[in-house]
Amino acid sequence: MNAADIPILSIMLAIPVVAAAFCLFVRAEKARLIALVATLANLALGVVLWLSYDPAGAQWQFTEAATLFGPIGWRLGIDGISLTLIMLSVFLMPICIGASWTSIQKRVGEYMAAFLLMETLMIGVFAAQDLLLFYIFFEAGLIPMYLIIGIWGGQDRIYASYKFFLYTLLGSLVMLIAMLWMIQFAGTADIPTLLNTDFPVEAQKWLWFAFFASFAVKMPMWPVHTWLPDAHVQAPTAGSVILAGVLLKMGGYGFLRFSLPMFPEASADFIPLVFGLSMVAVVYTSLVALVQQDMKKLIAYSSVAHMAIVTIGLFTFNQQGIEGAIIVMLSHGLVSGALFLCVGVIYDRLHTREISRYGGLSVNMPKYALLFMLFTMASVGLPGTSGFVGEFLSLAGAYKVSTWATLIATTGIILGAGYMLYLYRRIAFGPQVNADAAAMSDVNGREMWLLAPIAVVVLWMGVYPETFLAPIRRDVATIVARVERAAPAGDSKIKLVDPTTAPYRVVHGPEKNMAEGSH
Amino acid sequence: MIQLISFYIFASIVIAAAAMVIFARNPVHSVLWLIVAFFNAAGLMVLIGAEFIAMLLVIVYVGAVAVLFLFVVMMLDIDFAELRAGFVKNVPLGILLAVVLVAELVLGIGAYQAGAVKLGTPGAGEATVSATVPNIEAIGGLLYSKYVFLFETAGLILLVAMVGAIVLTHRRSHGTRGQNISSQVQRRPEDATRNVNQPVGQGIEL
Amino acid sequence: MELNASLSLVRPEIVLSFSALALLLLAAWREQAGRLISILSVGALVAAAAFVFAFMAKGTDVLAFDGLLVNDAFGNFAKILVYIAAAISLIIAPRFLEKTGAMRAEYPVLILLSCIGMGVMVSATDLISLYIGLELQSLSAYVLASFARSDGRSAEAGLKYFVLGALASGMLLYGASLVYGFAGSTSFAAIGSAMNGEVGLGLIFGIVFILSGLAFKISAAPFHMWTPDVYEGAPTPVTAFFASAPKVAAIALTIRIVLEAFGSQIFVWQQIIIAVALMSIIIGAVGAIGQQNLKRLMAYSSINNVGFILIGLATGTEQGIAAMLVYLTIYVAMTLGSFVCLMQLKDKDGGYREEFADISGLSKTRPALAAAFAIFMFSLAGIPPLFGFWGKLVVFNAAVAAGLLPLAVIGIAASAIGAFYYLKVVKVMYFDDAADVIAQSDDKVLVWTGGLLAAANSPLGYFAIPALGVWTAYAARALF
Amino acid sequence: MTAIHIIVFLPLLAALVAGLGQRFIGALAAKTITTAGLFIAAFLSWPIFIGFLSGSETAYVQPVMTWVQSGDLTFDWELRVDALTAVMLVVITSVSALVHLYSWGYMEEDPDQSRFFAYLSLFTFAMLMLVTANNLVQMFFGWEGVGLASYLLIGFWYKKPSANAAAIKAFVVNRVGDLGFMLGIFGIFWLFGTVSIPEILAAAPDKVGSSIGFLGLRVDTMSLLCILLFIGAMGKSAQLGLHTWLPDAMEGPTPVSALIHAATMVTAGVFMVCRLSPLFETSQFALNVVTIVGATTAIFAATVGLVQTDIKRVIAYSTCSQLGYMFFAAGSGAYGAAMFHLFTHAFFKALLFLGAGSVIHAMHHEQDMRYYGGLRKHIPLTFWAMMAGTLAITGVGIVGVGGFAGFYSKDAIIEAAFASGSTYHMYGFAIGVIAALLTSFYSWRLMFLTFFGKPRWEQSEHIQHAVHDHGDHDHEHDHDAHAHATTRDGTAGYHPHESPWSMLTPLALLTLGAVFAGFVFHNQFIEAEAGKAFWANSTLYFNEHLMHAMHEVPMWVKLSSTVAMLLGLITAFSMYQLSKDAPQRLAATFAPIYRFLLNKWYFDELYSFLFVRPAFWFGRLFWKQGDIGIIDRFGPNGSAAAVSFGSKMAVRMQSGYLYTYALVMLLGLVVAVSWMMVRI
Amino acid sequence: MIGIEHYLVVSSILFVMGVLGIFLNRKNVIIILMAIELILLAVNINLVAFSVFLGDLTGQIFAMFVLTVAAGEAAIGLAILVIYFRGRGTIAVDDVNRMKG
Repeated sequence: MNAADIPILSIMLAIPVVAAAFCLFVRAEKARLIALVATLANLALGVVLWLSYDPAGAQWQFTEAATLFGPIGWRLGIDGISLTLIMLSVFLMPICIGASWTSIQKRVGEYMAAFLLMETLMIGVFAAQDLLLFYIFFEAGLIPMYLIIGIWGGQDRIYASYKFFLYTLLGSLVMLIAMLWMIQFAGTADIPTLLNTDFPVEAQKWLWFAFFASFAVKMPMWPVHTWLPDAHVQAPTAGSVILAGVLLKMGGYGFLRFSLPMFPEASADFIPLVFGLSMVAVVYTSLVALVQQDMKKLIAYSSVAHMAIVTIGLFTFNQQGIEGAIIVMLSHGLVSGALFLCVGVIYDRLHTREISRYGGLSVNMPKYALLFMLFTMASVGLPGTSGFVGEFLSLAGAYKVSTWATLIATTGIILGAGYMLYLYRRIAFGPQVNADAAAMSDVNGREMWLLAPIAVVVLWMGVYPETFLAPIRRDVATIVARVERAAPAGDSKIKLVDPTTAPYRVVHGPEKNMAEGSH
Repeated sequence: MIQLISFYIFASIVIAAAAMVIFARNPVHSVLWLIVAFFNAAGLMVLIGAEFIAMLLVIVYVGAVAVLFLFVVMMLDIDFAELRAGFVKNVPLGILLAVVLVAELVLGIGAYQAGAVKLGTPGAGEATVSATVPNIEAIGGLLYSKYVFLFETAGLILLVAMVGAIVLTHRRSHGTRGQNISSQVQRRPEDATRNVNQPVGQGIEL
Repeated sequence: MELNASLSLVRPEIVLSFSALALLLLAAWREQAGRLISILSVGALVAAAAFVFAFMAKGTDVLAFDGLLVNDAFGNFAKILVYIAAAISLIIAPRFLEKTGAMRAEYPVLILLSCIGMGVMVSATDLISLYIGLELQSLSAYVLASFARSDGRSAEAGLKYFVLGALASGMLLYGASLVYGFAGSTSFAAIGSAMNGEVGLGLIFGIVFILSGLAFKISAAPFHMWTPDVYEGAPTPVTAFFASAPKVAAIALTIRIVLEAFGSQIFVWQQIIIAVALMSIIIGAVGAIGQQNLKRLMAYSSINNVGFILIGLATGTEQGIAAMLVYLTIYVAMTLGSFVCLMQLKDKDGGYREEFADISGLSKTRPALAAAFAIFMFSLAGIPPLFGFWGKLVVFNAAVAAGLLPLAVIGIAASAIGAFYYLKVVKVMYFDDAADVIAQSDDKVLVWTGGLLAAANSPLGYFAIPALGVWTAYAARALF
Repeated sequence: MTAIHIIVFLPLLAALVAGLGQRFIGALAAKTITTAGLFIAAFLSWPIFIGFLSGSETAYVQPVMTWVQSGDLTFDWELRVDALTAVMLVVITSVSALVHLYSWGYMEEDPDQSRFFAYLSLFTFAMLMLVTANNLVQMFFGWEGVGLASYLLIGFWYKKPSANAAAIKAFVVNRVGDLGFMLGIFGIFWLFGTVSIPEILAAAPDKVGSSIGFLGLRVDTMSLLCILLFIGAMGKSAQLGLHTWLPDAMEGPTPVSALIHAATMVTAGVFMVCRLSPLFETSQFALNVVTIVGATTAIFAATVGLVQTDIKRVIAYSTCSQLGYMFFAAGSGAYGAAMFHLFTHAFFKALLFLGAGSVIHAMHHEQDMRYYGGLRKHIPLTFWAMMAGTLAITGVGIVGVGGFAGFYSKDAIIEAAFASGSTYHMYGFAIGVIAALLTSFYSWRLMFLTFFGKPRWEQSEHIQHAVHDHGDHDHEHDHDAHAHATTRDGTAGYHPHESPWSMLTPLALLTLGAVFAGFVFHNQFIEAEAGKAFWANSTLYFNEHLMHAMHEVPMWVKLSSTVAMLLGLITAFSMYQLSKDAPQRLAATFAPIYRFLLNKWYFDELYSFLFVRPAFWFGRLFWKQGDIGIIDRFGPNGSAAAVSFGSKMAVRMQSGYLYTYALVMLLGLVVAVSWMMVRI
Repeated sequence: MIGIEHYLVVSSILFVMGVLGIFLNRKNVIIILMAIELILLAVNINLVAFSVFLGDLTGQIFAMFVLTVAAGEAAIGLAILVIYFRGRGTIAVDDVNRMKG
């Protein structure tokens, strides 16, 4: 494998950092260009990564190990799950840069630098094979995001940035303690080793809770979700895209990488908790989304609902549920990112996120309406789009564990259709009541370049998800095998009857028809 | 017995004087009460045979510290009439804490009854009190051998005190006349005098 | 032990003593020699550090003066840290003091004398040397605090510091007298052996009193009350000094006495340390939130950080002590860096500013300064990838390893409160509108020092982890 | 690349070209491409159908592409062709092709017509995917795809708020059904480990009689699964409870109503039940439910249809009612009959809708029948087409001789219900007959109101607009005379014109279907032997014994529907032709019932009360009281307040006074000392 | 017979009175400085008493150092007091609160 010889992951981590350093010292136009080139270069490397990844090869590929930082091993490596999420990150980054091309006019260099740092940290989170390294990347993302919301955000950006920072910080600090305990226990911070370490069942519960505190906030799960609407509403468009697109996925990734395989028994014990919260989240946040007047808030609440499907999928302990959850994460990353971009497109023109200020945009912005419709439908989970595959698989997996959870979570498809179509109706349909909204121009070439690639991938993922399932299949199977010993029984226990004593009419096939016809 | 009586006399005076230090309205009185307290404390020390330390206490404290206090009290132009003894609002809490602390110290250490205090056992060494060597000689011997470094360091502390006191309070007084020895010594006749041959009746230029 | 041999073990102190005396003479000889003497003092500190290096304790500890002092790796590590911190405080000071009219040659001399005291403190193995070192350092500090004598705040700071410091000294001494009486000796080793087994309340009271006095010196709650006022009132370079070198020395001293003298009474002192640590963390964090003055903020920050450092001590393990030393080292860099930033806050008339309102929107007018300040703040908050995170991490790691999980959890949760006010600084600099009161800096020394310290606190600092890990582990081992 | 690939994917291609490329190729090209695509698909479909009819074709599956493979859950894109598919293929492609053609005329003046055609083709693709699905998930894909197309087409005139509301309602109500469908799929996957239809059907009998846990209850496995799936069918096929979207869907352009909401999409539920008939056969309980729901829908929709005044709504309720027929046929085990009725219904109902569209077109988009009247002379071709459709739907025919399409299919259903014999099915039978009467009544009522009698056009705002515009431009000079004419003959001076050929050709072709489809195809669909041969090539469970039994029902049963039809006709005639004020009197006499029916049994109000308003109320509650009032208040904001309170206390303690500081130090000391006293 | 306990009691009372002197006094900083001297006196009594009763001279050495430092402390304290007085014109404890919070 030629790609294994060069430390491709380190290079992917280094490129944005170097570019960020340059961005700080050049003028706005140059900074934009540098950022775009750097992110595209990373995307190109991501494609190389994707192409060189061997789904049938070793579990951990592109591994690197160095002892630069003493106890923090610079150990990198990816499996299929990491690969897909890294791809998501590098795919969304150029789009974010593009989305900020004209809308960000103040302190461009710093803005680009913040985003580039964000990229490094995101890739780092997904590529780290050392527990402490993971934590550093995981937590460090708070700083650039805090600055992005705080400096380039909207009216209430200060409150939102604080809320974002402290909420997520508080969540993950407890996790750090748990990580330290684990390192003590296992004698190593090496994630692959820890994945195969059996922690005492009693300890698992506390460890699980500590990790849960962090990931639940990050996801975000009900009731620790309230930072998300604020952060989304106040963040600049690209910030929302990254937040919804990748940062929320870190929570899911964490559950998948740590909670499940490291603490199988505890995970199984807490299924009722996870499912309960997720069920509440689906219904609760969907209903809240229904009454929102602010576009971004609505999409933010919808994110909470979608992430609840992810948590349900993850804790099904079976292949479908977990693969579905991953696909939902990818899909939601793309779709909600795209929806935020759609909001950004009209926000850039009218500078308001209030739904009632728009209306009838299909008339003057048909291309926009079409793309928005596509993403709306993907968000709703229409088959053929990425949203469906993930939701279907997660819920199919969930059915094996709990019919109640499946039923409640599946009502999300009704409510989701309700609030998304209601949103779409108020923005794109109806009479053109606002003259300024009616005078807006359709998406321009740049915006098309941002949205069209996402649209293509969304459809691709919906029609041929094999591309995305193939790399993760083996790794999910590994996790499933690991947690199998604690897998829940499910509530659909079937009781077969002896056919000879069956009190029911047994009808099947032609011969049965004969039998019945004879009397 | 006489020792015990002396002890009680000294002790009660020490405590009373300490109380007066705190409660006296006039700071000058406080300083004087402080001196009383020191004297009696020295007496307490003499009672158990630490005569050198007792003398040192009197010399250093009464001779130096108390005088310094007195000096500063006098120097600072304070309107003593204003300095009535007021009490802060947390007095009850403070006094309660103080009483609790005393009680705990006394009870905790076991000093409320004779013989209850169990002291440590000092290791045998140069510091052991010897019947043959006088107190002052023994201390001197130790001070200049084992404790010589600390002794020097204590000197540095005094240096700091000196430097500090000077650096803080010394004012270069511009308005007053001072004597600059160096310039006086360096003065040459050429700088200061001028020979003139003044015509009569024209007066001199000053 | 031969006197000469003993003296050879206190070479750094001797070097500093003679330098101090010589410089004092020089100061008396030449007027306005403050800057020169500062530079020479730095030289003296470097020389002293070089002596420490050159005669680094290897292997076994060497006792000097019949057990009054010790020359061991722990003391050496602390001394070097103290000298470095003091040197930096000296380097950054002259221009500030000149501007505020407080520059006098005695300033560097007092710092040198204070360093002698600190040297004695960190290598003290006897209550008497402990006391002498402590007082030498403290008396210098009292003078330094009120050094800007024309500034009313400075005098008030000096007064408060002095009064409360003396009270704390009194407590410490009272404790020392109790320990002496009930252990029969002032030597740590002898006290340590007396502490074995069942001990009376007398000794325990002694421990409590001594720890209270030391808690004052390291400004740990509830003996922290002087800190905000003194930090605010003292001239900024002095505050920077207070926040770094004496803190290192006092903490090192605390570590040594706790482990060597009280070591076997862990049940007693651990409770106190834990309580003090948690109170410091919480009071430091909570108190900082309401502040408008940046120096006061730094004071609360130092209280807060001391809490974290004490967590390491609470473990009582070798790992915990090594973690404390790591944290201390990083903390010195963070706090000195913050003060360097503070000292660059000058308005156009050359006056020094230290209020929140003054740094509003600083990132627009002085981006590099704001960035450096932000790095220090995030680092103090312990947010990765900044180096401050590493300090917190090792301390909590030690706590976890020692089984102090509740302490670790509470402590780390409280650190989120702490993050709040560090964030506030960043928020004011980055999110608020520019107040535009801060002029461009003209002080290259500050810029370079600040830059270097910022680099040390940035993720680049992680490259120092292996070396730091080795040294601190080595130093900590000396105590066990 | 086989014919089936072309049939399925050509519409998609056409839709993409027309939809995405409309700006480049123009409306005419878009229309041509989509319409041509559909005609090609239709021409390719008929040979397949005929092949199955003649027995020369056998069922096969054409793989397309892998879709999802997740653990043991695998489903691919594949096209299943069997007799059942073939029936649907011809129905879909033919009606769709005709509707495309019809739309050339109907949508002529619409500026967005290429979008319309793209939507139509997209719909056709989705529907074809549904009927060719070999696994439940692909069926669900088509299911949702048609839902999307339906949503888009109902809301085609997106500036109309009512259209938007109707579109959302259609989508959301369908989603309620989909909830059941999805749960059904999950359950099936859990139980059988597969979602492939043939595999499920093969494995189903083994699970008969087993019980399974669901929501904490223990239920009969097969009943549960069938009913969950049936809930999906109910949504799509607008069965009672989930029917509310269908009448509102008439907000869409009329061709859409014809294609989607009459001929194809709404029958997807019936198709699904038939496709999975062996599964349904394993649960008598489920079949009973299907019967009861179907029958109740049939009677419910028919009663509501009696009093509607909007011509399209009448037909919509009629559709609803006919779908009910199909379901109770399926519930009775007469899947062949259900499919047969589906087949014939497609033709005559499409015909009726397109005819209605023609009327509406002629009447300048007036849809209220009260403002029609006497149109027979003005648009005779439309009239005859509508007449054929009405004859077909009311089931005109003579037992033993022959009749219109509906005669064969509807009678078969009623007879099958009777022949099945159980209580539930007798209920179906009874309802079927009564519904037939009602069907006859409202169908004829529609005919009488529209085509007979005097014109009542002048009350229509639409007509007035039309006339007014017309007058402004051309007849300003004789405005008075014009007004005079209005008062005299009720025409308001308006002159309806027959529709263009592009609209009439589809009418003509569908008329053929409405007249002959029953006669031509009834053998293969419902006759015992021919049917068995035909359906053997499909998954449909053909109960030939029931079919035999159907023929042996008493004569009164066979006649009953005809009699019912005649009664309906007579009543309608007497009410709307003979006695002009009978309807008003009747409405006044039975005012409560009339209002009840007029308000569609108050379903919309009930749902609004039960679901819609609570949803918004709860949404607001959760947001304002939950998120802001509780979570934020006690969570982040609460802790922030607590911290800042603590900060205030700390600051207050830091009073600046020496004695406070000393006191705190002493306090610390004393507490520590006391603690030691107590602890040791 | 005088026992060590006698001295301990005296010294503890003296110590606490010194502490009390620090925070009971509101008007005069000089009194506070004297209170500090009282505390040191208490310590010295303790040290000397222990020294004697232990038969170990270290305590007296210690006391000497304390004495020395006390002198230095007093000097510096008074110096600070003087500059404070110069700046403010008062030495009332109540006024020493320009910095707080």
